Amino acid sequence: MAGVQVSNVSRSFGAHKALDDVSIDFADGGFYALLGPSGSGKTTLLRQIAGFDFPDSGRISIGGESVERVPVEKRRIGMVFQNYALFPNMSVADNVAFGLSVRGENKAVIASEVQRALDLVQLGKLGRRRPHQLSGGQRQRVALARAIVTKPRVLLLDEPLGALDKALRVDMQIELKRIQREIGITTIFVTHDQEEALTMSDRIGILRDGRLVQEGPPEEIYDRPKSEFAATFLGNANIFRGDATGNGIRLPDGTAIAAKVGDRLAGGAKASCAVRPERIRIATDAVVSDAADANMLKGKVSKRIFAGNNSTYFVERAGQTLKVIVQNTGADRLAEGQDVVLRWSPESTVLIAAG
Amino acid sequence: MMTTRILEGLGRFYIGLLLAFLYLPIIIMALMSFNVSPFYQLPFEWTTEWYASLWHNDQLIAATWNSLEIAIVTTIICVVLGSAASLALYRYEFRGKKLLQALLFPPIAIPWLITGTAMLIFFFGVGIGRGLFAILLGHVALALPYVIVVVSARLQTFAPELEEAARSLGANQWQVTMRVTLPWIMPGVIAGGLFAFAVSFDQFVVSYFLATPGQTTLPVEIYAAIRKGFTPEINAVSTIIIVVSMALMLLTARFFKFGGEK
Amino acid sequence: MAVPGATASRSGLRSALPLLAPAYLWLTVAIFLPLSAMVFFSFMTDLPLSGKPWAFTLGNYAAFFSQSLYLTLLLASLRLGLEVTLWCVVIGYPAAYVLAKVLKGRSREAIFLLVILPFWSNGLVRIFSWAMVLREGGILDTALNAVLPFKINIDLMYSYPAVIIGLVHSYVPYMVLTCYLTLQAIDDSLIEAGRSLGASRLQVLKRVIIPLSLPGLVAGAALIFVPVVGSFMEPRILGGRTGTFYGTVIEDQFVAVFNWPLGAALSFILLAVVLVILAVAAPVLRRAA
Amino acid sequence: MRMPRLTALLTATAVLTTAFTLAASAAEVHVLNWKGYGADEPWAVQAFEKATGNKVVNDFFNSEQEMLTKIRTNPGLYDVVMINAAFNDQAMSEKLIQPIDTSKLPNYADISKDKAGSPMLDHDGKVYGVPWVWGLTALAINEKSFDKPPTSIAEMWDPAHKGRVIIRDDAVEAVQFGAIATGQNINDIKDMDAVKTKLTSLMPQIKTFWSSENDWNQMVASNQIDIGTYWSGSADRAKTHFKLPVSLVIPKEGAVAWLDAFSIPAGSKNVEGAQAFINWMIDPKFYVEWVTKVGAPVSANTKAVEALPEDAFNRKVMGDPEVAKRIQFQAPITDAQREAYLALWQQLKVDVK
Repeated sequence: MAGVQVSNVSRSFGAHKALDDVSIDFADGGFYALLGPSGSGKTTLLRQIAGFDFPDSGRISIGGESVERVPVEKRRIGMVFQNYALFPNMSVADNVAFGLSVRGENKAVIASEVQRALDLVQLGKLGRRRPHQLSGGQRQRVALARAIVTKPRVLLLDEPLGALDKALRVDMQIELKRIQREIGITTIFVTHDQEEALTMSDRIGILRDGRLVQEGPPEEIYDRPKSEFAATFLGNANIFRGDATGNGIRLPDGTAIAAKVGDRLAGGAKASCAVRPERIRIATDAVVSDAADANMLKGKVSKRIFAGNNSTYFVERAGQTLKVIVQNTGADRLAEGQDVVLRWSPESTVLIAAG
Repeated sequence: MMTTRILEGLGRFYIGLLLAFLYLPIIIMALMSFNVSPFYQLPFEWTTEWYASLWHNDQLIAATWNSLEIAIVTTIICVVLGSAASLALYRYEFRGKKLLQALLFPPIAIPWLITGTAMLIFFFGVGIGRGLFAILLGHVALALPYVIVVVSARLQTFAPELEEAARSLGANQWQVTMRVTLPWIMPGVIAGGLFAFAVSFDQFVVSYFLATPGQTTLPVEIYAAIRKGFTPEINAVSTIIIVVSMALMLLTARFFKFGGEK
Repeated sequence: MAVPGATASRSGLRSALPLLAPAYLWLTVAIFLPLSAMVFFSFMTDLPLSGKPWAFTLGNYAAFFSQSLYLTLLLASLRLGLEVTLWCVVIGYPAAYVLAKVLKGRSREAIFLLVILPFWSNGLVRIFSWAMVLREGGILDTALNAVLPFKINIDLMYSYPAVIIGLVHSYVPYMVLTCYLTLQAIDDSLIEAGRSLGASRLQVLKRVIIPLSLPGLVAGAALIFVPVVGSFMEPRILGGRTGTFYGTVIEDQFVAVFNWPLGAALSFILLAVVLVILAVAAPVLRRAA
Repeated sequence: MRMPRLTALLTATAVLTTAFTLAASAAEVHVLNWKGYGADEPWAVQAFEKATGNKVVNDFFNSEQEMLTKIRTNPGLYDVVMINAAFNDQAMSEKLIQPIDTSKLPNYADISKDKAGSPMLDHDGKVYGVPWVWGLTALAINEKSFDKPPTSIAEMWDPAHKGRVIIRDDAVEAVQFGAIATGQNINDIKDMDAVKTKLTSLMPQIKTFWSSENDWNQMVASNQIDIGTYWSGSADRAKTHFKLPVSLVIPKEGAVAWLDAFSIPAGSKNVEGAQAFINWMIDPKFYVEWVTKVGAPVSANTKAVEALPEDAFNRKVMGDPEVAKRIQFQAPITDAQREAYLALWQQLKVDVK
């Protein structure tokens, strides 16, 4: 086991900067998600760590050992591929045995290690099958067993659950997390699914256009996004843009919005505020029910989407559509076209400098 | 990534060598068609005399036309018979179908020397004799399996629901075939036709055993010329064939992806 | 294969017959009957056509087994087939690998087309062009002596190597084509998976890529081996005094000596050998399909 | 498929069908001969066509065996075939050729009597072959490789010429050549083992086998051979017409002589044309032109030879009684002999491997 340090790594393909000065520290035994839209560089970063590709500049170390020029087969990593990449010409057991066998381990050791790995992923009885005789979830487990049987220093997962349907995906998320805890391996996994990243990882790194936008525990990124992009990419957010007033902003129509205590920006600069939809309360009158909800706007409901346990209201206000999510408490629902008042607390408002 | 780049460079270099190996003799043959010496002696002296005399070589010209005509007729017959057979093999289930499919392989797999001599014996024995008609019989038989295989492969990508949908809209079997199925398999049919043309136009061995003097094809005529004393006229005609066939290939490759798909 | 309308098997044949009959009738007349006729003729003393009396005999087969000549030539042809196939593998497989796995994008398509293109030129013409390159005082000789400071004699024409070179040149595109198709179908992530599990490039090649592309290799080998064993035109043009092979002897029986029954027997023996070889290759090929 | 293309294809099909039916038209003379051997000279063909209105269609063979197979398998196709007199008997007994009415050939009277009366060509008082030319299978040398011409056949076995010797790919000729080299009568070989041993030791010397004049000439042109068996007429042609450094050597051990004659195949559809063509071929005018323009063997027509200049090779050397003593004319060989020769020859070729 070992941690992974990526320092100032850049990589270009022709004129395209796939990675631009990325630094990130993956602590030993942690579960990291690399999140970003396609083309953000997350897969490129994973491949740099794996060793399929070398950085133009910067350093990568695994367990304190500098590896940026070490070819993949010498890095002692385990990797699970998006389409599993099981060798179709080998049985399940031979697939899992491959890594040990190319290292020249003796046969008895290989057999017992392979059985242990297959037991761990609960496929102990399917060793003789061929990959094409397995279901998607089973293949996923074989790929995982194959990746960990060599006792790699770090486990890399490239959108490992992307090919599974939703129910199976949730099962596999739990399973993956269980196995990772059991062997305590540093795990880095690439995904474009924010929910998956939030539920599974200890820390998340968000990438965009080859740059690391923000990195930290899921809660911190969700609650305190440092950019409009981080705010909107991880979860939903209403963004207000205006001029900074110190601890808040002033919208073009003069409305002031107060931000969380401690968020400060010099007055006059362009800035924006992000508010999560579930933090906003919606009402038909202007009665102040809670002094803490100091931020208030008026608008008109343009649409309502009912989703069982909650409803999403789309509220038109000064040319902007705001989203509000309301838990289903059994109270009266608002009709489309109704004038409403939105209120929320400055504590729920994150002040973001214009990027 | 150093090793990858080195390997890639080596790979390109290797492909370059292979291309040199493949094209060197062809280029030299073409060059020699412009050389004066009838014994291919160097130094090189430019002439177009061999191309000029080609014009007056009635035998070679007649053989070229024979080759073209046989290739065209072979293509037409193969495309029609082959598409019909492929459709039948696709549409219907019956006993012995596996056998019929297996029977397509002997013409492809058996060396032409054997098929050619067998045809010679049989055609001679039953009175069909030799000559252009026998050559046509042989060429169609050699090319037909290719067409069936290629068209069948295309049919595999065809969704039978399309035929059912057309039937539900009131089309009869014939209309379904002509307006739904055929347009879909057209790329396969064209690819199969190209194959048939190439098999026939290039066919030497079978033609060689079935040709008679005066009823020969170009490859047979070229072989005779090579064995009985050739002149750079053969280079000239070979150069023309190579240039034309390669140009045709490039053209078709532009229009259809290789293999006839898409 | 889907069966629209789920027709009963009998009526299926009845509907299929009009579509199938012309093609299979043609194949019967031009392939299957001739092959049977060949077997029949191989048991005759003389052609019934030449007016001479004829009878059934095993003599033509006896000739094969009693004279070491034919067996020697058959073995020589099999060896030629083997050597040409091996060279095609050695030369063609790496090329297919580079095309499928190293080169990317448009350049790959263009180069692939270039490799396959000679294939569409006449085989006879290609063999003929080698005669011009190989002989002493020919292009290779002249070119090398012009470049090199010392005098060397490159005279490969009319030799066994010349036959090999000509045949490899003619058939190597088959190998590139079949191997390219199977290699291209191998997902790159399989190679990466192998590497990530600690296998070197060579180990991945040996344990993943070659096993997966085996059907292409075998198909290419069969496509090359079978016609080479029966080749006669190439050894005749390039082989000189070493150009006598099983195929040339069969050609002689039909074209020069006019001993068709013996020719038929020799052809049939070759056919049997080829069928045995194809039967051995069949399981691997079926796995590919 | 768009309409115009379809129409074009259909038209092509129709054109082809008519092409099949229009096979041979009238007044064609189909001639089967060696390539580059007089009968296909463009000037001769043109003159003949102009004079008689017949159109000449040439086809060629690579060996006497192939020539026989061609007439066997194409009955009715050929009108004139050039047959080495030694093979005439076989062609006649297989009923491949028909008797010739020599009264229709005005030039026949000038054929030298020993040739015209040859038992090889006449059977039961009928003429099956019209003697045309005769010549030798002797040695020819690449002048660049010799300071002075060799005199003995043993030169072929000289290690100095290893890999630079050429002989014809023909069983009968090879065996008869072996007979001369071992001092035997070519038509009555007593010691076949000696011939086999002699030829076996020759094989490593050999560069390749030739089957057409062009093979020989190319090998000399590219300086790949020193010496080999060659036909006298061809050597003459190589020197006169192609300006190659070739000269003929009649070794002291002797040489094989052959007589080439024209015959008319049994099923000929244009016997008259065939007669006219044969007469044209044995005419002195054609012969002289052939010798001067191209080079040729010795005519069987005495008047034709007399029409040559005094010092012409075909008159001076070939007519030399000294030479006449050394040469042996090929006689017909039996099927058994032919098969024995063929087996020996094939074995020799296989043993090279």
